[in-house]
Amino acid sequence: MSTTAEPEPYSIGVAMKRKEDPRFIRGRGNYLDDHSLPGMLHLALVHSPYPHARIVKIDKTAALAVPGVVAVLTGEDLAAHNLAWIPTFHGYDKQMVLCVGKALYQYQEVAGVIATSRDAAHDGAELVDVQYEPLQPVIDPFVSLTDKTLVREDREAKTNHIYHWEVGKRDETDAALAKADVHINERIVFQRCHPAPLEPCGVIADMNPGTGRLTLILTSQAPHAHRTVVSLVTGIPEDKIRIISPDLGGGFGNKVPVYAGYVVAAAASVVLGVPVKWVETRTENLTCTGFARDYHMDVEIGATSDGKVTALKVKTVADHGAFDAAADPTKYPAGLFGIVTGSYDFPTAFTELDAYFTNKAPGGVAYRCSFRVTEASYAIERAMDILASRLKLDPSELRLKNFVRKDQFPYPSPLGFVYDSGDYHTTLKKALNKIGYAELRKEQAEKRARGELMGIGISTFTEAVGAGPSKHFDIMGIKMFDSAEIRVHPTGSAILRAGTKSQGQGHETTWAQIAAEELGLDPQNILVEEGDTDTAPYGLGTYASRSTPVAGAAIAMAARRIREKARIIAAHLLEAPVDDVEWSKHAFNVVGIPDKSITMQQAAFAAYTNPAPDSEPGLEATFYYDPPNLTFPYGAYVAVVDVDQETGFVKVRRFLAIDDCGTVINPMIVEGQIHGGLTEGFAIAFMQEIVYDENGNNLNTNFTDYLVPTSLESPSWETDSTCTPSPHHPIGAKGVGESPNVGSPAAFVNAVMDALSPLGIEHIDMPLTREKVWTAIQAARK
Amino acid sequence: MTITVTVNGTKYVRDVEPRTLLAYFLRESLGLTGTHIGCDSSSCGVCVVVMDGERAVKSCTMFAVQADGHEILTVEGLAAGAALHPLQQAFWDQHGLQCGYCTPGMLMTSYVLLGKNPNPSEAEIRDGLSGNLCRCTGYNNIVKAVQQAAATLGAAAREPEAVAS
Amino acid sequence: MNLNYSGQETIAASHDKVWSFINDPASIASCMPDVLESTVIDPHTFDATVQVAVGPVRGKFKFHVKLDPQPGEKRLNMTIGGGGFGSVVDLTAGADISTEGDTTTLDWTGVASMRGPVATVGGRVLDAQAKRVITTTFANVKAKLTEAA
Amino acid sequence: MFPAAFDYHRAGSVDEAIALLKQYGGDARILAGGQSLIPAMRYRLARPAVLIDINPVSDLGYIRDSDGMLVLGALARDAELERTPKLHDRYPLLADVSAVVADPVVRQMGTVVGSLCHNDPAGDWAVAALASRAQVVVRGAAGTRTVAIDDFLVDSFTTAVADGEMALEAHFPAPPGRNAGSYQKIERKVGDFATASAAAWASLAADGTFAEVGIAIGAAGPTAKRVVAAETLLRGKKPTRELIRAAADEAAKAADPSADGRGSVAYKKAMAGVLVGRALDGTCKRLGIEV
Repeated sequence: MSTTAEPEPYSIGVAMKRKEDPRFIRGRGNYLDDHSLPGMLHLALVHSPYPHARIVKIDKTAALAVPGVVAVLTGEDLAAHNLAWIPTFHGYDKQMVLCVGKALYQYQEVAGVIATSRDAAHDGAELVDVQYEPLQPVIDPFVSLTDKTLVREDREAKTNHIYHWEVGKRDETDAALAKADVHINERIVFQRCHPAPLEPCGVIADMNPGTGRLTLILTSQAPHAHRTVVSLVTGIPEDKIRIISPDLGGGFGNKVPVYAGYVVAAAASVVLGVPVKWVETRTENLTCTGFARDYHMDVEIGATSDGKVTALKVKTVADHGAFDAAADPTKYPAGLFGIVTGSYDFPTAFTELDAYFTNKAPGGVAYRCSFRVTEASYAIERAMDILASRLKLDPSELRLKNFVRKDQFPYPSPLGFVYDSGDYHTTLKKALNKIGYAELRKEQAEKRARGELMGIGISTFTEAVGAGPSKHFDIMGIKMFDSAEIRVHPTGSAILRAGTKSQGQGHETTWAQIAAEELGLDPQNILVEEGDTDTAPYGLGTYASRSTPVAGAAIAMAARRIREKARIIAAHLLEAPVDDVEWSKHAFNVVGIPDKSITMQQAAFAAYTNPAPDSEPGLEATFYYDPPNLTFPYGAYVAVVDVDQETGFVKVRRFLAIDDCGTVINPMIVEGQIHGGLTEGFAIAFMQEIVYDENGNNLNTNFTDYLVPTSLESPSWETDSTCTPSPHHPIGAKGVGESPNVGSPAAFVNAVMDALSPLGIEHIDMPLTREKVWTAIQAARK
Repeated sequence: MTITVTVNGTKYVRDVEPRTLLAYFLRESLGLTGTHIGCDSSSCGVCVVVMDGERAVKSCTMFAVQADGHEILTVEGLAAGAALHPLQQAFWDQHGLQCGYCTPGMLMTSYVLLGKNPNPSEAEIRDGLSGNLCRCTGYNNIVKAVQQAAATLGAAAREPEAVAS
Repeated sequence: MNLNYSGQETIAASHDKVWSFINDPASIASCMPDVLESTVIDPHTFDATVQVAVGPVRGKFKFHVKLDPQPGEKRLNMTIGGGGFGSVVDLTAGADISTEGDTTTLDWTGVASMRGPVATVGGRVLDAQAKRVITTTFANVKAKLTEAA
Repeated sequence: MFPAAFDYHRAGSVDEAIALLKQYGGDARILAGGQSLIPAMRYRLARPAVLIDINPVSDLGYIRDSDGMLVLGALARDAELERTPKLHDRYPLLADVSAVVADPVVRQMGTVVGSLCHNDPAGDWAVAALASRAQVVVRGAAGTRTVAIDDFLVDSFTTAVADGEMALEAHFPAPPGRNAGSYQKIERKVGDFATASAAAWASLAADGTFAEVGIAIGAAGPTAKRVVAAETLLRGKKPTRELIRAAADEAAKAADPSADGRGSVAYKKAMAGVLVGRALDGTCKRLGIEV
């Protein structure tokens, strides 16, 4: 990282107020639904009430009779345009746009109604008369694996099994487990939940017959990837497609996949030659768009009697719903689940996973996490606590005993990663001191003596983010690099464009800070632009905490290219040989003559007014960054809870998060990211779940039943940090947006289980609702 | 039917269908898109506006026709030209927003909250904002922002010039 | 979600009288509450449009009713499928018929399963309504047979 | 989601409202706070042909504390009650409720009478009204009648208000003598319907025994439920921990909830007991009694 002593505005690490905020606080944000085009029509979708049913007949008559209804589209109609099915993101499966023949999950899109007003479209949708022949639904993945009922008749393989994936040494692990002094084996379920950003998904599709171009104003976390997908699916040349991702009201992984409404709106616009808008309802968001998790994990750990772990084995059953639409890199069907050995030095490990179809909505998106890292971190952090209780060891002691040591980095994990850097012992010790761990344990002992239930929970997770090295990572064949383009204007301000897309992370500020640091320009005068595929360089978008590790690096590298050229100009202005010109304190000067210097502004002006001989005028650069490795942010979290035995209510009294995400670009923004991720982790631990009943009904179709915490439920957060820069990242940054959501669920659950341990309760699956906790207490007391 | 509504000090006469919800009227008939929509069940509060200066209402749970003859304040009406309202300034200063989608509703709910309770405790703020969801900030900085605004407004109340400067 | 109901009606009428009554679509249709219109399709099935009115929830539900007499004339199964408000309600009812002298007893059970908005948003509303439909239907069966006697 | 079309009529007075109700009968719904009706309309569960908006009626928002009762007009909003501290000492139970209905923004529109008329089995006001022995004044073309709350709450989402009638005001009698009350509620999060709820008030006789007691539970059956057995148990006795526990047990027994996403029957029954116990504890605490 830069070690400049310069004050603001240059230095990385400044808590600069966000450049994007003025428009948001004035209500001048520019979200999808804020757009309106002349002559625009509206699309409303018809959904199947059945989770599994044959479509016998669709009668459009009544719908078409509604004043304002222009057209009704069904799967058959799309088939005529070869759009009935589209490929899923990693290309191993295809998914229906509108039901063809069968409905495969409740609320699946059956038809689309296009009308002159939103109300007319919904009036029409209500009157599309669909005849269903209900079929037996498959809801439980453990029923699905018996293949008694086939979910996907369209596939050649007549099975619900999607794929088997494994990594590590099976025999070695089994042997080690067999001869371990202590051996735990626990079924740990990470429930199905949903990212539910406050802004729903939507699109305005505008096929302009005049230009022959299709413009999609789209709620997209990955506009370029979406442009390529649209081109591949429709055959429209990529130059004829423009995707504009406007301000996004949150994404959290939900705005990565391609949804039926997008395709139907686009098809309708192509056919009708006018713009068509679709904005989903909250019910559509929760029932149709990308869910997350739904992993059922059997976790085995072997250890010596004095608490040294000897082996880890995890066998997972994954519920993927009706289509294999999980947005994971092609070669990683289970994402980065291999991080499941966590922060611990396991001599050997093995993990395998089998994925199955069920009659539920498709998805498996990386909900505020790097692909499947959350499931893995939760599994290992929960299991370590179970091991600790079996060994009668303090969970902090067990962790300190088994952490990968600072001197072991770069650390090759038994499941194939090479951790870049870390100092786990220091970070955990800092957390224990700061929260007053010893005192808390004393207080707990006193409370227990009085029969009160107080718990302390620790989670020391390690993430793998920043996908990623193109030799390993691609989506539909597109390598997961990212890009930046910087143009310095003659007067020394600049425009910076990146292939990422902020959904609230504050790229307009942090990207400017990185460039400002590298170029010695004022970040206030560096305009950051993302999301328009006509102008931004090709990038894979923002999810899986990859923006700072990948695009952030691209920005630094592009800036350094500009600096190299500016150096030549500076040499020309200083009338000195280029080799004698150095960049220090954000300016160029001849080595040994610090007082005579050329600023970047001066160099920029000269680039257009007085270019160096035999050098190209202008001052801009583009850089495509292919990271040499993932980055491995980590943290030590401690939760303190009190349990109300009469009601099962858990009060989170304190929560401390110590994060190490390497170099921090903007501490204010990093802290904000951690606060937000902790509240989502809290929601997952205690509230959020998508439940399907035995008939395949989704029981969480709105914000009354899908429980998003308010300011009253959400605890007040304490945060701090340590800094272990990434050795391979140009500025040493690792990425942070997802750490709190990855690391905190285990801390909460561990705390509750610690509180319940006097009753002999060892594990309860999330979400830890009052009733689940109460029921466990009742059962234990019987 | 025809309604007359004063929004952010401007009187509008418009023809609306009875079923048009106030939020859609503000966004589509008046082009005031700062008021957002995030759910169908009156749960999320991104649509909150202020009615008659004293009541925060979820504009997705009220018909436009009900606003006939009333005064509505939306987020667009908070700032006095270039001068941000102390709440807006505080949300910016304290990093009380990330994606910005819940921000207008948070601001308008806080506006009424501080009107009724000029120096609320953290508990009172958390309670007062519990009809508004935020998915990004974890609420810590929103609470801080409302505290900052309360302090600024309090100072202004003591010496009116304070806020302008 | 599944909702279970059960009840009993003791009717001062012979087994045959009760059996033939409950096997007649027209008769059963006449016993369902708030039926706006009904059409007998064949000796075992009929369609009925029912006016639902529970508090704010008011509208028409279209039901397809199938009578399924079991051999031995001791049990009648009934499936009632239908919906409204973009939702679906499936009711499966069954009645065991036992006779002592000239009183016949109907022991009935019903399971309602709901889908769509009614299940999730209006569950509490439709629970009450389904209970009302099924309870009233059997009560009316008794009433009609008794007044007929 | 978006409501189906309807005809909208504005009532400038109660008489106008009654006239409109007479004209449209069962097709019409009264629009007061609309915080339950409008969401139901957005999901198109409710699709009234006609809405009669009584908000323009200038003098229906009254909250009067007179003749030993609190009188709430049809447009008295939850938040108004919440923000009237002088009532909190005289009606602590109602003050508690006014602070936990739905969420703080919804409460600024929602009305007490509207909540009683909606009669959601998991709603809050019906529970308090039952415990408080409230009455509802119902007006129709035929005239005005006063209905005891026990008769008013007919069945889930169904009240004694007939087609062509509207509820005009609610009467909450002030508990006699030295009294206090408390409302307890378990909800999954702010804004959710109650998983379980309990309302209690009591007035003390000179000898420190319970002279009069009111206890009701919510989300415990088709409508809010008065726990008569618990009331009988407590009346005339000195408050003790054992007595309160016994009353709580009666409540758990009386609860007849249905299972849903909020909880199983077993949990909801148990919580009915726990909350009645806590409501009585709260009442005693406010009475300054150690139990």
